[in-house]
This record gives sequence, C-alpha cells and structure tokens, in this order.
Amino acid sequence: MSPVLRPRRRSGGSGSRPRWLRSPKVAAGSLILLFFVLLAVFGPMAAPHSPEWQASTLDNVPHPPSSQFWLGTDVQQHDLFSQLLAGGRDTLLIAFVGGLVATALSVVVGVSAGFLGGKADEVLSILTNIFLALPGLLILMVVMKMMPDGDTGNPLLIGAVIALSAWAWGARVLRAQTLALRNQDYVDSARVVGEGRVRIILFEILPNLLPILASSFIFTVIYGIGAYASLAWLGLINPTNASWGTMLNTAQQFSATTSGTWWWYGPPALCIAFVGIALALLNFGIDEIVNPRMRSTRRGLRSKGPRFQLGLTPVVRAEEGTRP
Amino acid sequence: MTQTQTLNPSKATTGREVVLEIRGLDVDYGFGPDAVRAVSGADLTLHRGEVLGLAGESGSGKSTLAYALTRLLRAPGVITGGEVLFHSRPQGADAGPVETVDILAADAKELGRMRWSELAVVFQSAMHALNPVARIDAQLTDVLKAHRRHMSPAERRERAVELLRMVGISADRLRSYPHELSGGMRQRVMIAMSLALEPQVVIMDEPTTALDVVTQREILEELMLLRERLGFAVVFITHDLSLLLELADSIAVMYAGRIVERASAAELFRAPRHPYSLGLKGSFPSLHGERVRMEGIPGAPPSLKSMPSGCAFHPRCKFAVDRCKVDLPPLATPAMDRIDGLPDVSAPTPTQRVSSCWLHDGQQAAPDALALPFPTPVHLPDQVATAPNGDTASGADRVPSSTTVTHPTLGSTS
Amino acid sequence: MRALLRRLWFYLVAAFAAITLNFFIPRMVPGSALQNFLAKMNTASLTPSQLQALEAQYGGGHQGLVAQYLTYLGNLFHGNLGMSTSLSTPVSTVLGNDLPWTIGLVGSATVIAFLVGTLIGVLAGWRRSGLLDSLLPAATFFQAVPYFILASLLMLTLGFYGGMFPTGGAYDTGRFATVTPGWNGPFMANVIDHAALPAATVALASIAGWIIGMRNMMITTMDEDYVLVAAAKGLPRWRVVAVAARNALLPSISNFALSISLVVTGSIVTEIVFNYAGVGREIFNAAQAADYPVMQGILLVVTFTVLGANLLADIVYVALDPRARKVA
Amino acid sequence: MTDIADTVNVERVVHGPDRPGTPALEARNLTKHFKVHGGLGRGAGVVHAVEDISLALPRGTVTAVVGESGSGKSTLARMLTQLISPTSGELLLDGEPVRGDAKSRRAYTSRVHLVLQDPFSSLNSVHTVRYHLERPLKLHAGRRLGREELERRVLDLLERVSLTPADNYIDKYPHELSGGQRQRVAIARGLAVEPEVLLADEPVSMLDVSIRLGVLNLLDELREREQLAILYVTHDIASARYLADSIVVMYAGEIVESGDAVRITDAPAHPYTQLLLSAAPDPERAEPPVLRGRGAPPSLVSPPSGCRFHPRCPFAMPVCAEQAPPTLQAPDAESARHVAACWLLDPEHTPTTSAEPDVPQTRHMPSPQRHEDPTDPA
Repeated sequence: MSPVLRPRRRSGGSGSRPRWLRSPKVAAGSLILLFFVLLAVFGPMAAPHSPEWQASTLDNVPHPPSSQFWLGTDVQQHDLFSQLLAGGRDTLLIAFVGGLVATALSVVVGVSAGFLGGKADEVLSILTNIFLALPGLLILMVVMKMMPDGDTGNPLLIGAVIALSAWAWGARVLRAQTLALRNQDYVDSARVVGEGRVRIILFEILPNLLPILASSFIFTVIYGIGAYASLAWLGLINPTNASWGTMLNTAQQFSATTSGTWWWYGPPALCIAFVGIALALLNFGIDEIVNPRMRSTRRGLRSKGPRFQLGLTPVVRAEEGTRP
Repeated sequence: MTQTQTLNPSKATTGREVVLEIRGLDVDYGFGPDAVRAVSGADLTLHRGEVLGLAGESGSGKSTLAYALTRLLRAPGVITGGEVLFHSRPQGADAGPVETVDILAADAKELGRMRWSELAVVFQSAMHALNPVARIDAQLTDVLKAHRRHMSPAERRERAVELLRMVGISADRLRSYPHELSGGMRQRVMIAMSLALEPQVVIMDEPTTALDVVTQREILEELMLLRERLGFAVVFITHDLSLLLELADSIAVMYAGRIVERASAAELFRAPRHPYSLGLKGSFPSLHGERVRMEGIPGAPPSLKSMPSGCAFHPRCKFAVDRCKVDLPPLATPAMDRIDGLPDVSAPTPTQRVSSCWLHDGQQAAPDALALPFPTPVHLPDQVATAPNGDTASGADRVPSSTTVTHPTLGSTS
Repeated sequence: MRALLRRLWFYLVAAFAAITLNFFIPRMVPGSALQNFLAKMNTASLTPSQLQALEAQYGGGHQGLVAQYLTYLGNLFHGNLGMSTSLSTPVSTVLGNDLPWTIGLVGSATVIAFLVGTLIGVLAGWRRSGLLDSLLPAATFFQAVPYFILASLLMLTLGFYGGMFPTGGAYDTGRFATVTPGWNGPFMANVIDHAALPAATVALASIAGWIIGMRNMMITTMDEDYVLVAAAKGLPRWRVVAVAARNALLPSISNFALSISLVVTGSIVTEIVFNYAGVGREIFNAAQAADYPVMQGILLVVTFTVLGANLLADIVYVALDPRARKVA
Repeated sequence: MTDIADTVNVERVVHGPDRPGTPALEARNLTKHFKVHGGLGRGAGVVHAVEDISLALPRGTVTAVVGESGSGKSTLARMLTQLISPTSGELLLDGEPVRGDAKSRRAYTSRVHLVLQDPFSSLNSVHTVRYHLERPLKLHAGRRLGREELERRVLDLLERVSLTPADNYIDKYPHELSGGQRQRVAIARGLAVEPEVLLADEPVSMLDVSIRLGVLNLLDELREREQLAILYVTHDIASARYLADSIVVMYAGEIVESGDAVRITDAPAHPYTQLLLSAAPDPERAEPPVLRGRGAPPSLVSPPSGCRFHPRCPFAMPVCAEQAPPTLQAPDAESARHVAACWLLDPEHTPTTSAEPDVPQTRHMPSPQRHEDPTDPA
C-alpha cells in the first residue's frame, strides 16, 4: 500500500515529455488550472470596468449579454464580465493560502505524531480526530458572522481560518503513512549511520510523502474554494469584495435563478465548478501515477487484448494472437 | 517416530501413471509489443503420487509456470502456447477409466469444477492466503459447500474437524480467525484446506519458506505422510534446492523462464549436467566436513525484459563457448546419458533426464564437473554421500576453474 | 470490547473539547464579542433579562471567565442552550423541531449514497471494464463542485424548469396545501417528493467518493492471495466477489466516519438552497438575524451528531473486523 | 570430568570467539524487556525478549548468532547498535563503557554499523547510491570534504564491495540495482563510517540463492582485510558454519550454546541445537532426520520456569523445570569455548527419559570419508 515515489530521472524513458504530463487527466487538469491562475493574476487588470462600476443608476432590469457587456448586467447595472474577471483572484488566493497553511499544519502534526509515537502521538491523534469531527463550515459560518466586517474582507485571514478547519484530514493520512515509513529499514539505516532526527524527517521521510502531500494539498484547495464560495454565497463575506461567491450571493438575493437571468449566476458558478474539476482531475491523475494499478482501463469495445478474469488466465495462442 | 521415514520417499512406491502433462507451455506478461516472455516452452510430466520439484530463483518463472498450468495466473499473465493435460482418475477406484481434461481449453465452469477437487494449490504465505475476516471453519466448509452439494452442514463440519485433525490441529481451533493462529498453524490449515476434496495433484508454492526450520520440517513430514496415505502427487516449488534434493522424486531446474535441467533428485544431486544446476547446488554451504571457500554463481539473474541471446545463462557460465551466445540449446538427453538404440535427442521420454546445454551435444567432451557418471559405477543405492567411492566422484566434481581455497578462518581454529 | 472502550475515551474527550470550543469561539473573536453582536443585532429591543443571558453566554458582563464557563457548563447539563433572540423560544425547542428533518434527510441520503456507491465501486473494481471506469472522472465532477452549486443545478433543471419536483420546503404549506402534517400516506408521499432533490444533491456529492474508494480498495484486495484462493476453490463467482468486497469494505467504513462531518455541513448548505425545514435553514436564518444562541446551539448539536455517527461507524468496524477486536 | 561444573560454571560466561586482547565490542549482561500495552485497567505485560547475554566480538572474527524467529537475535543486534536501548547491561567499545548521551551516541555510530535484512527497504528509493554513501562520509569525516575527495571516496567504497566499474553504479537509484547489488551498497555505506564492528542482521536471507555466497564472501574478505569484528545474525545454521568462527545459538531470548562453528555443528551439545541441525535441509543426510523436541517457542511474556527449552526437550529432567541451567563446558570440547546451558552436562543430573544419556552422541556424526569432497556443498 505504501506509495513509493519513483525517482524523477529515469534512464531510457521514452519520449521527452515528463511522465506526469503523459496522463491525460493531469494534462487537462493543469491546463484548466493554468487558465484560471492567469485569470486570477491578470483578470482584474484586463477587466474593462471596475467591479463597482455601474452603467446606469436608473435602470433596474438586468440586461442579457450584448456586444457592450459581454456577460450582461445585473439589476444594479454592474458589468458582470468585469466582475467575473475580477472575482477569481480572491477565490483562488484564499483557497491557495488555505491549502498551504492547512498542508503545513498537517505535516507538522501528522508527521510528528507518526514519527514520535507514544504519548505525543496519542495527544496529536486525539486533536486531529476532534478537528475531523467538527463541522468546519458551520464553525466558519459562526466565526465569520462574529468577525467585524472589515476582517471578512481580508483574504489571507479568511484563508488561514479556512485552513484551521481543513488540516485534520491530511494530518491523519500523513500520520498513518509516516508510521509505515518509520518502520522502513532505511530509516533505521540512517539512524545507524548517525543521521539526526530532523534530517531523517526532512530527507528520508518527507520525500516519500510527497505524493500524499500533493494530494492532500489539492484536496484542501478544493475544500477551500468550496468553503469560501459557500460563505460568500451565504452573505457572510464582506460583499464589497468582488468574488464569484459574492456575485452568486447578489444573484440569489435578487432571485436571479428563478427569474431566468442565467447570465448572472451561470458564469461564476461555472468558473467555480471548472476550478474544482481541474483540481479533481489533477488529484485523480496523481493517484494513478503513484499507484499505477489504479489506472483506469482504457480498453473499450474496440480493444483486441485478452480479457483478464481472476482465476481464468486467458489463453491466446500465437497463431490467433497478435504477438510480434 | 516412524513417520519420519516418509520424508525421503521410497522411489519404488511411486506410480508411473501420468497424471499431469505440460507440453511447450509459453507464458507472457502483458500483451502486444510490451509483452515479456516469462516461461518458454516448458515440458513437464507429473506421475501419480510423485513429488516433482520446481527449483529456481526469483524471476526464473517457476511460480509463473505453476500458476499458469492451473490458469490461476493473475493479469497481465497470458498463456500464449502449449498444452496442459490433466489425466483424472475417479476417486476410490484404482482401475477406473481415465478422463483427460485439456486445462487450457477448459471454460470457467469446467475449471471451477475440477480445480481444488482434483488439482489444489497451497500458497506461499498462509498469512495472506487465508481470509482474515472469516473463521477457519467457514473457510474449510465453503469449499465443501461448493463441490459437495449433498453434504449436510453437520457432515461438512465433521469433515472440517477431520481435516484439521489430519494436519495436527485440534478441533477447538475451528472457530478461530487466522490472525489468532501461529504461522505454522496457518500453513497447516492451508494444507488441510487443499486436501479437503482429496485432490490428485497438489501444487505447493514455497509452502514453508516463511517458516522456521523446525516448523518447516514438521510440516513437510506431515505432508509426506499424508501423501503416502492419500496418494496425491505434489508439484513443490522452492528456491531451496537443498531441501528439494531431500524431498522430491524428480526435479526440474528453471532459469530465466526455461527448464534447463530435468532429472531425478538423485541424478541431480550426484551428477548435475547443467552448469546452472551445478552452480545452484554449489551455493548451499554444507553442514559437514571441512570448510572451503565456495563461489556461488557470479553475476545476477537476468531480468525478463533484457534476456541474453542464445543460452540465457551464458553470461554467468564459466564453461560458455561462442555457440552459447548465439544459439539456444535444446532440452535434450545429454550425450553421455543416452542409451544406445535410443537416439532421441529431440524427443526424450518423460522419465529420461534432460539438460539444455551445448556441452552435452556429443560434439565435445563435457567438462568433468558436468560429466559425473550416473548411476555411479559401484552399486550403492541411495547413499552415495557416505559411500566409500565418494572421494573418486568428488575429485571430478570439483569445478575446474575454481581452485579449492581453504577457509581463511580455519587456520586459527583448527 | 476493550478496543471500543478505548475509543469511547476519545469520544468523551472530543465531546468535552467541542463544548469548550463552543464556549471560547465568541471570546476569540477580535474586539468585544458582545459589542459586535449588539452592533449587528437587528432585533431592536432587548429585554434586560435577555441582555443578561447574552452577557452570561458571551462575556462582557461582570463575571470572571471561569465563573462564566461553569455557568455555561451547568446550563448545558440541564439541556439549557439559551434563548433564541429572534424567535423568543428556547434554543432547545427550536432544535427539537429542526433536527428530525435534517437527520431524516442526511441519514437517508448518506445511507443510499453509501450503499449504491459501494455497490458500483465493487463492480467497477471487480470487472475493471472501460465502461465503468470512464464514469469515474464524471463522478468526480459531483465531488469537486460545492454543494450549493450542485443543489442549485438540480433545483433549476429538475425542479424549476423540469417541474418534476418541488423546489423548496419540506412539504406543501400555505393556502393551496392539500396535506395535513402527521403520519398519513399523502403527507409522507409529499415529504418524500420534497426530499428527493435535496437528498439527491447530498447523495450525488458523496457518491463519487464511495465509488472511487471502494473501486481502489477492491483492486488492492483482489491482489490478495485469499481472493485467488477463493476463486481457485471453485466457489461461485458471487462468493469470490463477496470475499473481496467484505475485506475491501473495511477501509470504506473508516472513511465513512472521516467524511461524515463534511457530508453533514454540505447537507446543511443544501437545505439552505432548498429552504428545507432542517437545521440548515435555521442556522441561515439565525445568521441573517444574528441569533447567536441558535447558531451556537446548532453547532453543538451537529458536532455531537457527527461524533455519534463516528461512534456508530467504529462499532460497525469492530463488528466487521475480527482483528480490530483484539487490538487493545 | 567430575569437576567440570565447578571450573566452568563461573558467574558470567562471555560468548564469542576467543582472541587475546580487548574485544572491539563487548556486551555485558544485556537484557531487554519490552512493555506491551494492556487494556484499560490491566497491568502492562513484559516481553522477555533478551535475557542476560554477554558477548565479545574480537577484531578480525565473525560471530554468528543463530536462532528461530522470535529468539531475540535481531533485538540483540539492534541493542548492539543502540537502535534499542537495553533494559539493563552495558556495552564496552574497545574496553570503554559506552555512554548514552547524544555525543557519545554519534561517536558510536562511526564505529559500529548495522546492515539490515531487506536490501529493498534499507535504501531509500528517492536517493541515489551517491547520496547513500556520501552522507556517512560527510557525517563522520570530522572535517569538510571537498567535492573531488568525496567522489573519490565513494568510488573507492563501491570498489571495496566489488561494485565495479564504480562509475556505473554511483548515480543509480536503488530500484535500478539487483538485490545483491543493493546489499553491497548497504554494506558499502556501513564501511563508509570506517567502523570497527559490522553487525549484519540476516544480510542474505532476502537475496537470490546464487548470489548469497557472493555477499557472505564479501563479509569474510572485509573481516580479513579490514580486521572488522562481524556479528552475523541468521536462521541458516549452514551459512553460519560456512562464514563464522564462532556460533552462538539463541532460544527464547537466551544463549543456549556457543562455541567454535565447526564444533557446534559437528557435535552439538544442547538439545535445541541438535533439533535445529536435524531440521535443517541437508541432502547429504543418509537417513531421514529424527526431530527431538517438536513444538513452538514459548511465549516470552511468561517464559517457562527453569530452562526455557524444557517443555519441548526430549531429555527434560525435574531439575530443568525448576532451575535455570548453568552454562557448562561441553564434554568433548577441545577448548573451553564450547559451552552449553544444559543440566545434562552436569554430571550430578542424569536424564530419566528413555533417550540415550550421552546427548552429544545422539546425533548422526558425519563419517570421515565425506569430508574429502570439499567442493560438494550440498
């Protein structure tokens, strides 16, 4: 079960593309993600108007997409295209900060618990399990509601708060894996050579945890996007911060979903969904690279290969088969 | 203590009737351009009641061969050629008609019916071969439930008790889970399970490798005793040639997916014909006599992906000649073992010893170490090791290129 | 049994921690919590007794921290979660009305998702056919998208535009309602009709996890020798699958416990979308009205529910895995 | 012969090869008791893993520790490397008592090295051979080594373990090497610290049969060339006989017999050693072996009273269950170094079972003729 990271340098590997790009899932996921990251960085600059800009203060009918407003306008005549371009930055930043902080926390707690064992492990494990059992989003709702409005507009603070409710899952997985790795002979061998504890954790154990770390990071980012969008949609985030979530919140307030103004709620929802899917694809691909047996079979109806069935080894004789 | 005698089976009781025939079996891993050949053209014949040893190192294809012939080989294993014929004789009747099953042509239903009832398997690690969440009795009776529909639950239970007792486990262990048993006991349960339907052939894949020597010996003794009583034949797979030499009637030595030598245990022990068999035999230090430096075999076994040309053993063979690098030697009776009037180089009878080595093609004299006479000139049935002529044999047995070096530490100790 | 007792110890600690955390959350917020509340409070008039109760709950009064904590514990012990500031009823009463709806919805959706997902996972792992495997990335879509988006999607397509299911509420109310609440057939049918979409949201969002987890565990388990032995023994095909599935199920149950809090919070968001009569809608309304006692009460109750579900999963695990019974 | 018990039964018998001078590593009365967790309200049990072992490893010798799994042999090796700290007893390195503080521990690691059983897990798959060998060099050089100096030393190490040409191996990852090559890298890493003592815990049991001898021979060359004191832990008594000067047989955490390797295997004095030998595969055996003492090792949480082997021993006498046997000289020993912990060797006690009283003779002795076939190993 222990996924072992295979060395990056491969002798005689076929093709010049790095191995991870050869997985279609990873490639698709990375491309979509790259698009949204670029959007988050350059989107606000490229937007034709500022998110607060109103085309008119008299009109209160949302207008469908036109050549002037590519994604139409909302009730208050905000340019929705501009809001969409500007709204990615906070969402991604918060999710990314949340993912980083949560992963760092989970490494500290999980790896320490697994490596130290004994009483330290027991205390850290209980802590982890408690945080796992707590309904994170609900606590976030209560905390956000209690926070002064100014603070809910601070992406770094929100990211950190989200991280507090998200680190436990990773810590638990990392602890289990560290526990398995700690008993590997190479850890003992390193100790016999005279390596110190910190060095062993950083150079012997941590590199072997990288796939899990990556997957736990991505998982947390997905969670962070969902959590932030949900909070914003619930109106718990300072609405002056333009984000996809707050756009959906205003749409919700004006019953956009039931009044047929699809251009209002559709695009931000799609953006959130696409980022989530991109990350999920990445996670999926990493899983398959780390554990090739989990790779989905691509044999469809057109495949000529033998059908494998447990306890019935296929017989394909050379004259019928396609052996070279 | 009479049971101990059975460990070295008396050859006289071995029936000559063939129960399992394997002809030219090819097994690949993978399919299409990425496929690697794991077993090539394996020929084996198992006689009723016989212990056939399959010896070889990891990656030699011995387990692949055994699992392929039962069609239990996992993906991506594919059988790409050959024949496996099982000559089944109905139970209880010695003279009953023999029914032949073509295992490679059988469908799932037929395999499901004949497997275990006629051909059972004991896996290497009983730890992994027993379902961890099911009790022992459930695992013993489910096979009866599947194959012996007429048995009542009480009868099945009774049979399970009987099976456990047969392998020396008391009935109160029936309700145990596998993790509550010791390693030796788990392997005994596996053996009991394999014998539940009184099969004619039992395939054992390193059944005692994970066990301690004393437990290993106890289990093997019991196994041989049961074999004598129930008359099943055994295909015994192991890397421990020294154990096999004690245990088996005949032995097939595998290297890099091919059978390189097939002979009776006595022949192989006293006069190996293939350089690999000789080297393998020379890799087990002795428990007796003066300590001498031994060399083992230089190099390492090849990987299936980069198989050497010609004879796969040639890069490690000290006798290799140019031809070995190019041409694959056939598995044939060594020239010196051929009986006049039987020039069957290409089609040796199943019982004749064969070796796959150019040195025995009769074109040149084989090196002394590979040309020990057998049967030995002086008639001494089973005990050449202690025979007075042992020294004459040993002079020739010495590997020519390695000089005998006295053990360096011996100077100070003796 | 000893394994369970050991776990019970954990649950006691966890429950205590949740209670304590609930006490400290308002006190950890920057600035005076009470002042924040009062500033945000839209209920114009507070009676002096309400103010006093709030002071006891959120500090800012004249009691010391320890005394406040002890009062809080004492109140909890008597089932007193305070008074709702917006509804003027005890929080426990409010929760008593909401909780059955939520537990019914989340419970049935989760159980259905677990059963169906596990079954599909077993098949996908066993057959390893391209068809089922190609469903996997599609399934991750539901996993990766936030609950409220998925819920809105279902509500719009099947409910609003499709008109197949009601788009809100737990049962028909209002002038045109033809059902009377109670244990009668038409009402139950109406409830199920209303629960269909929220339940489908929760089930769809969590089902991919079960499918993928079970599929991967099946593939791993099928590499075990005992599955091959089961096949070699000539057992019927379904028995062989059962041997593998039974063992592959064990990690799924641990995961069930792990994911339960995520599912519960997700379903609370779903309830908000569908305006369902559970704790979800309640906490949303409470948040709108800045009704802190209700919010905190819900937090506490949900935490305890999750802990209870975890305990249940633990018991099931111990019942299913004989090895777990031995571990002290 | 009557006063053997008085002359040999000293307070502490130090096992291991007899060499003049201070041994490189000496263990005195090493004992390890592991605590096992009881449940709530239950007292913790204690596993008596290793009991009062004294062992000396002189320079330039190989000592084999032979025993079944659970006999405590691996625990002993790990105590000798300080991976596990003993419950009681002490270690002497070059005659100096070993202290437990961090600095002494670090110094200890430069003089005592352990090679582990599984070459597939003893090297970290994310690091190259170069990394594995550079680390100990950097850690123990005592000064900064230049890049070229490091490279030269790594290549030299690879050559010393016969991985030639060394250039081919230095930048390989473990998964690109065969099992035997990995074990050589593991040994080279041990040599990098320039130890005086090399402990090898089943170093060949996971390797292919045909390459085991290569690794064993390498250990022997290192012993000879570098005058290492080597402890070879194994369950394979035949390989112990092949490699070691002295064999120490362990059963249930105790040493039951020790002495010259050839003497132990040719004339075992302790019933357990006899059992081990009769169970070992041996194609030269003339007749099937007779196993005396079937059964399994005892639980170490509550080991049997007296001699721990007595419940299985075919020659057990009443005294065996009552009192732990003293370590006595074997009757046929040419040197005082062949000793066994068995009451049968005490002339005051005679066995009451039907078995032959002269225990050491019960085993089939190899006839002299057989010794003249030196290359026949089987």
